[in-house]
Amino acid sequence: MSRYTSATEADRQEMLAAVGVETIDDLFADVPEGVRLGRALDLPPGKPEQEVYAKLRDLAAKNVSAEDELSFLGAGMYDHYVPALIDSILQRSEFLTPYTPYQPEISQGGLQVMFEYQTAISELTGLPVSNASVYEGPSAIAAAGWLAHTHTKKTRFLVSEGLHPHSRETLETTSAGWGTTIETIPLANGLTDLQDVGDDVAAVFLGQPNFYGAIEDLETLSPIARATGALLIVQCDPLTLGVLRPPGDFDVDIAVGEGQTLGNRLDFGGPSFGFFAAKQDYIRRMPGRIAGETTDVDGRRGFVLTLQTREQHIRREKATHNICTSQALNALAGVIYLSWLGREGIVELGELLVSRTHYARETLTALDGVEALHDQPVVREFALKLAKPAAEVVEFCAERGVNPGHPVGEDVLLVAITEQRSKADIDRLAEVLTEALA
Amino acid sequence: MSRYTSATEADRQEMLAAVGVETIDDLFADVPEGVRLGRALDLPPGKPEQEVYAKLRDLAAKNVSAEDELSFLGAGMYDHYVPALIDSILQRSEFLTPYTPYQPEISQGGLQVMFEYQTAISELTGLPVSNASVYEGPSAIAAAGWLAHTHTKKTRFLVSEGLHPHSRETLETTSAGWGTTIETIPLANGLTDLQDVGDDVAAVFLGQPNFYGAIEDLETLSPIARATGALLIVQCDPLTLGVLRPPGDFDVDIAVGEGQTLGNRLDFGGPSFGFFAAKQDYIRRMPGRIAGETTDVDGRRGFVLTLQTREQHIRREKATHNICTSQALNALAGVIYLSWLGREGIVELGELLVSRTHYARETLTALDGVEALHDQPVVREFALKLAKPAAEVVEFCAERGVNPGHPVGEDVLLVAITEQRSKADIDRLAEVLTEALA
Amino acid sequence: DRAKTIYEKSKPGRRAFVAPELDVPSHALPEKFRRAEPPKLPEIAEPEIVRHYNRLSKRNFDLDTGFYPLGSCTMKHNPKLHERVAALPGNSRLHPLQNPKRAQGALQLMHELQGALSEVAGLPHVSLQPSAGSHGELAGVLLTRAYFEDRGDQRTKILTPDTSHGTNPATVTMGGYEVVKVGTDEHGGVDVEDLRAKADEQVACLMLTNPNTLGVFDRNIEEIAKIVHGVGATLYYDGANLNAVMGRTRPGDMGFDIVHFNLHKTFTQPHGGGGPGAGPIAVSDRMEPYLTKPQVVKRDDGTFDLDYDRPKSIGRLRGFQGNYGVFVRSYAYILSLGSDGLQEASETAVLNANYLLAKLRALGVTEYLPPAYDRLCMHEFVLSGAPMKKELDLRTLDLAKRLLDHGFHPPTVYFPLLVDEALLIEPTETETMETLDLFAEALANILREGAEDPEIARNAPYGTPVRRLDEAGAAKRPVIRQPL
Amino acid sequence: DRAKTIYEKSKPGRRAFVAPELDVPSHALPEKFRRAEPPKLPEIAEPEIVRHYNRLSKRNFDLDTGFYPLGSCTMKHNPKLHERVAALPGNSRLHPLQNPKRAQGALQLMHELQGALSEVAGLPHVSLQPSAGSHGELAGVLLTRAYFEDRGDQRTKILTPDTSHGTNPATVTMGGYEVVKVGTDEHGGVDVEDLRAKADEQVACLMLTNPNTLGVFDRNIEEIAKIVHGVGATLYYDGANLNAVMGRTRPGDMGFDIVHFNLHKTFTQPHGGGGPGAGPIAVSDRMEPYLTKPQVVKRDDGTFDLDYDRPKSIGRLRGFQGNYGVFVRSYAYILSLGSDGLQEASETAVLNANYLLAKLRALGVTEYLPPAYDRLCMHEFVLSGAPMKKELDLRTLDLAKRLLDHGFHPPTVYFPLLVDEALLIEPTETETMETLDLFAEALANILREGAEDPEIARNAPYGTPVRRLDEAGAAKRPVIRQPL
Repeated sequence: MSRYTSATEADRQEMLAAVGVETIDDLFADVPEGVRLGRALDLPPGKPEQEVYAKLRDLAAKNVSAEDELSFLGAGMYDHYVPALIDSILQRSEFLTPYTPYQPEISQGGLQVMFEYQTAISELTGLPVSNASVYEGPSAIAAAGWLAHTHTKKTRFLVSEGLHPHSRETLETTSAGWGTTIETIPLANGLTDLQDVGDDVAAVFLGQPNFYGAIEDLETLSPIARATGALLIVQCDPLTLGVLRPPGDFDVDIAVGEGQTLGNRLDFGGPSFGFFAAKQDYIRRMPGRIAGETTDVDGRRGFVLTLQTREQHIRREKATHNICTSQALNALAGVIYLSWLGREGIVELGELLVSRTHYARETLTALDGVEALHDQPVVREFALKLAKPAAEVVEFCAERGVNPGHPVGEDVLLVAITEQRSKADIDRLAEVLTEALA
Repeated sequence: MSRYTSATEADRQEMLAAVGVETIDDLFADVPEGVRLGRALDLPPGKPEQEVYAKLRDLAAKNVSAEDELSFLGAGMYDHYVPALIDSILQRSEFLTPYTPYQPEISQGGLQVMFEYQTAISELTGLPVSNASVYEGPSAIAAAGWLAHTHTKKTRFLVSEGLHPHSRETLETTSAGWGTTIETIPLANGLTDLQDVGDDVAAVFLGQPNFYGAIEDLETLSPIARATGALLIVQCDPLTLGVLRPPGDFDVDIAVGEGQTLGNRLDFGGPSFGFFAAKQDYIRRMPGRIAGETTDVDGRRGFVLTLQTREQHIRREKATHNICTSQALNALAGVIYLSWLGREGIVELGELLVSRTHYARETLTALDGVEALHDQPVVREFALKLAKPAAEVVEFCAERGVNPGHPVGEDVLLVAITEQRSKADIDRLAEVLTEALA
Repeated sequence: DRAKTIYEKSKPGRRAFVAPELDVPSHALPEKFRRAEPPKLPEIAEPEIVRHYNRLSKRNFDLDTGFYPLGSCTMKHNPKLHERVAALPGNSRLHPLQNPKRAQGALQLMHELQGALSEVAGLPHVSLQPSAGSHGELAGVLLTRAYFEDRGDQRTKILTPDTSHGTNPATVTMGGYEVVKVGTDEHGGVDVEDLRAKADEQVACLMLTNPNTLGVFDRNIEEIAKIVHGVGATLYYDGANLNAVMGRTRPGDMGFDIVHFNLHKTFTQPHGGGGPGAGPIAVSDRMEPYLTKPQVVKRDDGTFDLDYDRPKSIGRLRGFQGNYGVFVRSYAYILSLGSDGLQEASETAVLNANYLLAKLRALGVTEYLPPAYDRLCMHEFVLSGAPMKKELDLRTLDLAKRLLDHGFHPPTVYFPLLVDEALLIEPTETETMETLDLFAEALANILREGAEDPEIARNAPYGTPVRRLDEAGAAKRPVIRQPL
Repeated sequence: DRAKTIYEKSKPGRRAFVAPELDVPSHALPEKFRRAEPPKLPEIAEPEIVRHYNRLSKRNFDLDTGFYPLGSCTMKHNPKLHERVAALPGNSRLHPLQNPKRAQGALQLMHELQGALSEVAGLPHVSLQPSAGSHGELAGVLLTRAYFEDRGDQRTKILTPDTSHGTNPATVTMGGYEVVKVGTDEHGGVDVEDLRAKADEQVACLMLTNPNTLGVFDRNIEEIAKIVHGVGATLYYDGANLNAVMGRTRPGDMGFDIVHFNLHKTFTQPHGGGGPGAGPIAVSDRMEPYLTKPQVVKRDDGTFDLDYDRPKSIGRLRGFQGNYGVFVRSYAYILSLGSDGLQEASETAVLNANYLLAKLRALGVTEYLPPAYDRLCMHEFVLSGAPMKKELDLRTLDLAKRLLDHGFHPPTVYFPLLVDEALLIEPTETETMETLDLFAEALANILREGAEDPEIARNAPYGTPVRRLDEAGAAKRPVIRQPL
């Protein structure tokens, strides 16, 4: 199945001769007898391209995507419209196929994109420094926790019940060897009920909006969280920051979050990117890649990977983090998306989401058997309490081509509204939910 | 709906001031009052990108494509597999968005592609010269007719009954003002029954394989066609030329045809490309663009549009043809496809088609109510005579997810086999046809 | 390495293609039909095919990289959405002979596109079949022929202005008519007196572009129409310049009987390096019976169909129903822009052209390159390089080649023919003021440089993948394929 | 113009986005939550966004343009089919929280990919969750921790060879362990005696790459495994170099307990300029209970599901189920190549590396750049630029920069750390002999040129979009965002 390799039998013979060996086997002489496989891999034979395509198309057809049903799923990833120019730019091989820009002279495109991206994230979050992205949202929370722990040398994490459960779980998993503990701050009517914070707290973690859609009152929470030197870490959705006051307004130390909403596909959960922005103080403690502006020997503007002494390939066990990739291509989608939306667009889109989401909440909570889990202002998502088991309601609706949202526990349903869900779509959801709850 | 224009209101004012007028209306002062529209165009208001996408996606979903049913449609366009690398290269803006390469210094990519394309067509057809492509297949026949008419100054066209009806009709339409006549050469057991050719015949037109799938005996036909100085024009399918003897083997003057089979999508019939290859004698009579090799002032190899004195922008009413476009992008798909298939692949693919097509014909003609229209060797398509009306049979099968082919007249069905139709698919067709004819 | 062809990168035994399994009994064609030697196609694996064409692509200038003010070509932005919708399998894998019942989406799209084009043209009937502008012209001439033949009226001549695209006279010849040239007046419009003199009962048609290739809107259009219709002839509108007037005036309202559209210009199909395009036509009631077949129609039950029952039709001009993939893109464009947007596009196109001309005046460029007609232009304008040639000993070609070094695609050069050393500039509406400013400054710089040392421009370009090429040699001893 | 940022091309009022209509009553957020000033995102229309990023792209070198022999990065061809299948709406618009019943295709794909990876690794259990190699490493260390904690066995140290990727020790730290370095023997393998000395009951794990970053297969692997298992520790396989051995030997057969795959290396996910990738892990039976959750499983009724019922699991390392888009591409690759193809890929990768090394010897390059270990290599090899530095006063960095002018991406430089002036070269199997020859000749030419005039290379590159950049200055006064 040599379509991707060029070596013909004649090439092989010529190359083996140049190497000075007889057979391919000779090249593997160092592999001890005892660990040689000695048989073919137990995998099917290779297939022609058309058959691989057909197989994967048939598999894809077994999925019910947002193209196939009216979906109100969210809870961390959202079916926002991805403009076509993103595909077109991301598919350019010059962005798609290079490695990390180790040779800046021939990587100015990618490096400038990182710089533009960092600028956008910094501008959106209101925090002065951003890295060039990390894996995704929840692991960004864990990375922020590591920073807080190594910076403060303290060992308690306080995590709001409103933080996305995936973030909470990822922090738990990742911190297993840190000697830290995690405690939950409960919600009251949808909002984090933070009381005083002990001296030994490394960080307080909040979601904004939180998992149940409520907008947290950061103005009140921030001074409490930061009173004893704990870092305030806020997970937020960058797409909401056209209408929501940014973390930087509230003395937040680190803002992280999932970047999928910025022009990235759903892709069943990945790849996307996580963003990581912080106060200036933490610039040399940040994980991941960072691009910086500089000049070349002729004085021309250029960009390089910078502050690399934080990184594992130089600092090894003393690195700020073990991460060595950014999600460069996904971050590129993000910065294209933000340019496409633009300064006015991100506000217009945010306002549309706010209006439709409130309309949806009003419409749905007016139904019998539905009540709001909380009455806080929301941006794009809200939580309902249903009179019937949420899982059953979802199944009932799914049979009718409507995916009403993400069930949480027994009777809670998270409903997400994007600009692709019109009033008519929301009304249709109300109709199906009415039937489901009858 | 200014997403594609940049002029803001401020820009407009600044620009109008620079021009020295007050309003946009002033720029249209030359349009006489009597012919001004004076109202908005009666079209819907512009839509956001997501809505345009949704509308066109919904329309596309109303079509039953070769992705949705098991299709044996052919009769001029064929559902061959288009390898993914073609999409990827064609979507590069450097190929997608330029105009005709008027400035060769910055168009070497496109020009070299034309040169490579011409080489491939010439090699496939066995004829020494090829242009850079024309619109599509049937109009290429008309262009060949025009060449024959202007070259021979004769006025009779003899057209085989086996020429694709679209080509025949296009020749009729196009030649309305030439003072030429068209006569039909009948088929006998599927093959063109050409007897002697009069002195006043400008050209003889054949299809190879012909419309009913039969391979014509060009060895016999060619001397008869050419005996009195008429040009022999053969419409052929380039994809079959890995296994079929090429037109150049038979003293054919002009070979033309539809290029869709070479890596172009079906696209409901277009765009695709027509190819046009001929003997050396006709090089200065060919229609369309031609690329040629040359050198630059530093002696470097380069390519240019050449023999432009044939063309309408220089010769005006004395041009060889009025055509001023090639189908450059579609021809690029063609040459990539041929490189992907390669020297061995085009033979392997052709042999696979021959074997599957004969298997299909044997399998289907064994059914009750089905007989072969002719028993000539075939490559990829064959004609059946059905015991029931073909249109009814098609409808019966379509309801079962099988499109059995293209009905011709009352009871003939043209069945096309591509490499995407496996033995199992052919057996399924036999099953459904059995039911349909029971 | 860079100019090696794909054939020169071939090596026996390499391949990208993996054939599907032979799952039926092997069957060989009779020897007499079998090709003896495989065609010498390249032998090369996928990675090297990709690199080859990728590298070739980098030797092309393109619209997505920079300004492309090729006059009369309307190089406007190609929205990326259009590629997405054209690629939907329901479009891209739809067979053209699919039963219309099972191609309702495609036919509806075509029908709605016909409606929109009809409204833009101000003419009630549309055929989408022609494959390009030249093909649309041919359709128009053949319609005219069919119209007169149907009336038993033998006509022999077609009038074309001396400013016309070369395609017009070439089409006339292919349609079996004699070309009669009409002169241009001092304002750049049709010489009405010349037209009056030549319009007789032998004339079948006048083919006109308005605004014409000088970028000038013919103020006498009503009079022209009257003269042409007065002798019973048809008036044909070459839609190459339609981008100037959408929503402002319509060919039908000006009196035209037949219009062709260049969907790849006005309605932004990417040009693909010289194709594909599409050249639909719109016609008046009297021409309708002769339109090509099949026509896309809406039946009384609301379904869409292909109508072959058109006894007076000129027939078909190509296979199947036309360049559907182009229709999808152009229809997406019309949906995106809508009524206001199309008008705004034309207005901005005209504004941009006038602004660029004003800028060139302000920078003194027009001293050496004066406008051929000193008036407001429409969406494009013509400069004459005659003074530049005389005073700086620089030809328009030199200027164009030097522009390449500035990163711009040059305007159309040496057309229209009746302007000496012509430079035809069409900026389109999708360019920014800043780009127009930079382009104007580049022209000014080249002139400044030329005044000091004309040799620089005469030997330009320098920074391109190749430098000036021997075009005469190429035509004299044509090498149009590679020997394999 | 070229280095302008998108923000510098912004102008108030311009836009690409057209908002959907407000079809519900307008609702405003309470003032206290509302952002006062819109974020200063660019204001720019679609055509200029496209041009901006298109132009930026042209300032990148990429794999589809040329040779990219970055050692330890496996820059093999990225098949174009993979982009097509990843973009299918059933994949790209599938929400990660879709009920598994309605995501059967995706789960089946993941399950089948798990099976294939398991076979390649020779280890029975796979988790697809980790997002990259470094994430896979972390998973491995956390599994090791969970394993020992479950047994009540407190261990504090993890061993890493001094040739290891920097990620290994960094991961150890993040996992809460102390790093203990193990030395390298004279053949480039693990110093077994040093290992034996350091392997005690405090050691939780040895992290190893085999072949290692010197391109050398450790012949003592069986002995190493015995020593590590002898103290009860786990043996971790860093899969960065798995491309050398597919179908020839398997980590599981060598005795490894945990393996991570770099799908973006061995299984050819495009690198995207530094991401995304994916770092699945495969583990032995004893590690299985601790694997991340959810796991993709096949139920008895043949359906696929996400299994959260894993009481001993370390939990989750990220949101949702992993980088599914990467899985689609890698699975397509495995389907295309199959059993033979994967083995052929590894064999050709090793052949290409050895051929290139032989070619460099033949051209005399190794006089100045001798191989760090003089033996057959696996899929990559390390040269030392120490003699070149001494004799020609050229550093490896200079050589690398001069390669840019020859149109090649340089190999990895200054890694592995224990080789002076290291140059780590990995050609991969998808390169042609001709490319390897050209690359070898380029190195030879640079050395020849350097012998005559080392200044040329010391000031290289010349033909790149920018020349050598002030990296020190950038780090000293970091400007990492644009003030707006």
